[in-house]
Amino acid sequence: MSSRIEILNDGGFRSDGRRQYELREMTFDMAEQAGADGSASVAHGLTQVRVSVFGPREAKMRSQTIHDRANINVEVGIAPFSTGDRRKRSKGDKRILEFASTIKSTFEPVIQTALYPRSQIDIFVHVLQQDGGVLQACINATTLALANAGVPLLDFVCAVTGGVHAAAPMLDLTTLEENDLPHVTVAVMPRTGRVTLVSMETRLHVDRFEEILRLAGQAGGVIHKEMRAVVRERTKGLVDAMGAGVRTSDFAEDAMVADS
Amino acid sequence: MRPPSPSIPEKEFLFSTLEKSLRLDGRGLIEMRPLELTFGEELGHVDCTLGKTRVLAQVDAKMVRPLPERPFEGIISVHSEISPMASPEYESTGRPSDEEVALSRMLDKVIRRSDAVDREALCILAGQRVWHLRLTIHCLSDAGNLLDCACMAGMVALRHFRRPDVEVIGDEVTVHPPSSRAPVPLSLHHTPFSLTFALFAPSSSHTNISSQTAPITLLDPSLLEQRLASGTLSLALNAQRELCVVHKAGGVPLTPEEVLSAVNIAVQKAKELEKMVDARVREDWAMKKIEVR
Amino acid sequence: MQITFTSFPSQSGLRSAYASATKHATEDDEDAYMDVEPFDDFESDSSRLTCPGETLTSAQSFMRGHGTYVDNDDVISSVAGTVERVNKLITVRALRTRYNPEVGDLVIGRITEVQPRRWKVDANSRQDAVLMLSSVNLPGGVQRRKLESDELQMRNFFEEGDLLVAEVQAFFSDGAMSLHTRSLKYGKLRNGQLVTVPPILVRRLKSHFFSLPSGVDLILGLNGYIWVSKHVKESEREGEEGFDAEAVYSNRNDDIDDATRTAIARVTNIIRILAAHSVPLTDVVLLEAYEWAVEQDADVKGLLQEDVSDALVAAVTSG
Amino acid sequence: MSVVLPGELVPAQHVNLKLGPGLQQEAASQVTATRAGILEHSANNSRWWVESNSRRYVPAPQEPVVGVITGRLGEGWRVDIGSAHNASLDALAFEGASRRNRPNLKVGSLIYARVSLAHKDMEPELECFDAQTRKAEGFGELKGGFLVRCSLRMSRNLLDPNHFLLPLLGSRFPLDAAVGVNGRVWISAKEPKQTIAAARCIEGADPDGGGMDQLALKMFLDSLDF
Repeated sequence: MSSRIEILNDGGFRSDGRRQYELREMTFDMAEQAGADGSASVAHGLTQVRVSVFGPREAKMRSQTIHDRANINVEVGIAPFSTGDRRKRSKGDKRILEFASTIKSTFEPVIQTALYPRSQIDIFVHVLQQDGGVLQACINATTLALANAGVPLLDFVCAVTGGVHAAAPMLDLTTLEENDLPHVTVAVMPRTGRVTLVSMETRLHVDRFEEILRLAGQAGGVIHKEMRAVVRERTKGLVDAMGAGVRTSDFAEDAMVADS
Repeated sequence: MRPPSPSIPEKEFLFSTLEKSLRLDGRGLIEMRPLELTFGEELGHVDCTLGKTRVLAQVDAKMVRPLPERPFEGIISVHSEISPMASPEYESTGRPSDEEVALSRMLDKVIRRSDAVDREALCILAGQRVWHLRLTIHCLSDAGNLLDCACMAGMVALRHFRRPDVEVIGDEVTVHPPSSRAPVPLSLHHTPFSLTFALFAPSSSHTNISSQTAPITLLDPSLLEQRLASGTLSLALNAQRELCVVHKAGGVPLTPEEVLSAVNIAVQKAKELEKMVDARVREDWAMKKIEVR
Repeated sequence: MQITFTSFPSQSGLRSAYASATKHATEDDEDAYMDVEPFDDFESDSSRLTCPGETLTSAQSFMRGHGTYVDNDDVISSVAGTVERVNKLITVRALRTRYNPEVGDLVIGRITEVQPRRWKVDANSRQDAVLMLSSVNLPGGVQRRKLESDELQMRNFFEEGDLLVAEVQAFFSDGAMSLHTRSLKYGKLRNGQLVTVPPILVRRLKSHFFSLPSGVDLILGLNGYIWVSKHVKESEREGEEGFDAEAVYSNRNDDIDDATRTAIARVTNIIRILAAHSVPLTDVVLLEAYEWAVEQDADVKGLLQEDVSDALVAAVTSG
Repeated sequence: MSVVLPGELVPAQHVNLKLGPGLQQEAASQVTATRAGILEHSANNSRWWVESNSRRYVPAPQEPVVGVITGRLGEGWRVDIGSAHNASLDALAFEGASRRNRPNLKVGSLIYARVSLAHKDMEPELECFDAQTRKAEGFGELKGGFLVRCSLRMSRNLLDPNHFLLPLLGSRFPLDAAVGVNGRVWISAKEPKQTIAAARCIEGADPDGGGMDQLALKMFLDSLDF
């Protein structure tokens, strides 16, 4: 059915009016969620994901502790109403388990786990709406939630999806496009420009793959700028609010003592 | 009781040898362990060994009613399970282990999502009768890189398998036993091979993963290499230079060039594997004298 | 080649203050946030902000502290927060993080587990703290010898869910903290309620115990746990000699009259409001806020309304 | 040479009969095999045992083993020696160890130790010195080198002074080795290549692996580059 819709028309527009390299609107929301140590909501177009981070904290199960670093636990929930066909996925669904394990192994080397021996960091991912690029949204939201929780990270991890339509590469696919096109999700660490995650499940020629990989790497940089701006804005907001409260001489003195 | 993680001397020795581009079993960095395929009595039964890693794959087909939403397509199902017999690493607990999830998802992607088998060719009578192929993967022993071995076994089993010939006259389906008409091979679009690279962070500081120098990449990791690696890159591709699966989650970050160079190595390996698998399957078919006429 | 984005109208009106819905960004954009100014004018700008992965300075001339790591001779930030420098040491302080304990800190915690000769205490840190049986005051005074019977009745002193105030005594090799309550100021908490705030809002003060008028006592735990309770008169506190185990480890609240209950609720709400606006909590600020609230004669519940709480914050911060 | 299977009666008789691994006395003078293997006995027929090969180590007192530290256990460590249960190693069971001065072992360290207690109902215990003389006698932490895992038979062979392998390797390059009868051999040579060659030779000569004899192994060793 979807093949009836033109993916990329002669004028160079996609089905939702975007150009080939145009990303959808991104919304990064770092407002606090009561109870969580850090949380973030991310939307790429109509795809929407919320992530809460708890920890580092005492491990719930002692058998899960690792003597020299923190254990990372990722749980993914996909809301039944997130797709067109309302379907409840069980917790043991292999696809969801793989998804969680992908997020876990992506962040394991990025979080400085060695600073927190025997602790646990819980990452709860909730997919609220799906319209393509779910993995990309989950990775970006997890990065922001971890930054929000003050968990030390080596770098941001910024993910984006790329696809190819008849030799024409495009970025940030919707579900409609994902169903029809081979697509790759790439996550980059912007400081070094290296890719930490590459995930592809559809058939694609090696030469096309190369093109997309490079393109997605660049797009990751663009997303990074946006994410960084949001983190900075939030940090600045908190610093300003705290600065406003500092006026009693008594406190200032104490703050100096504490800082030195 | 799970065996403990490798000791410090093992870890340090492995890292020091890798810096010198040596491997403990004498292989080159991008050399695979010898692959051996042993075919069973029946068609579609293969025992695949990669060094000491061993996987048994078996295919059978039966006639079923197609799924209502796909009346013109046959059904393919893949069953895989890592039992504790493969290695003391695996325990039989309720929830599937990470390895098990990774394996069954990889098999699903390599065999089903990549469209390896022509499903429409499995249709006998539209909406009425189709072939249901069942591929069962038994992991007998894990000495490292079980993933590639299992995918290889599964694909070879599908290549080796032949289904009985059928004849459709009107609404009547006649199945010819192998004794009267030679069974027909499955129609495969392509044969993807899974190739896994283990990645090791360069230099002695293994905590610092974002260093500038290139990481050490090696193909077909052994058990020890796999356990000590800081990340893996799994590719599945066919001899026609088409990638079907790329899976790299975390681990050492790579530059796009490093990813592509691994892909290029894999392209070469896939071509060699294709040649070898093709020859072995034909050889076995010839030996079994399947053709009746 | 340009990578651009957005095609839907932004709905930022619906989103919270920190949401961003940027309309357009291209690769050629001036990088407005790329303030990689030389480190020299760093002193002038005392609150430089940074994000994970940002290079701060060269590792050859500076030392890395908390919140940073070194890669290829660069000191790089690993958290989002403010950069601080003490001589050659560079640290980045994250604005939202779990409590980072130091010896001598006053904390409030909740018992999570009773183990042989020790309690596990949740104190909002990266691991549960440990309170050894030998680190608490036991009935019979300081000189009294440990008895095996104490081990058997540990739940008579503290059991799961009990709140307590304690001091950080030392650290174990794995970084877990050990607490002690060997002072009459410390011990089990009764007659009040707990408020939690981000730990960064509680700074080290001369004293973390203080009383507000209208009979409310406050204990500001450095781990962000704050105890608001009924005032206990100086004379009624258990003296050194008359250590009354029954009273110290009692699980029953005293009688609390309605006026005091209201006062406790009011203080609690004030703390919640100030924390939501990231106002650092000190005795001065709290006292001022409390007086303002009483002056306005706002009812306890009404404080939480947005206009009232904004006015409260404005009154307290404008000075 | 006679092969016995589990359940077979063994003609072992002596006034002072001592039964080794794989044999069990059922009735007064009936000895049966519990393991498949080759029945062996001492020259004077007093000691009998079944020579077999397996990979699972069952601890027996006084045997040297190579273990991996898996965790702390009170005043000592928990050690994996490949047996059904982890062994324990006391911090004081080292040469020159005292309450103040204890060896610095980390999780993952390798040790060469002797089984001091092996009882079917108790955790095995290890010691890294001779309990009488309190001297190390070669036991202690193994630093550097590499750990080779082999069958139990192979490790027993390596301990046999008449076996060809270690002298053969020693004639080619200097080599340190610590052989544990639990199927673990620690080797250390100057060059990583030599260590790899030694590891591959042990695997090649293992009756449960390559199964090469002296001649084949010599050729194999010559084909390696070290």
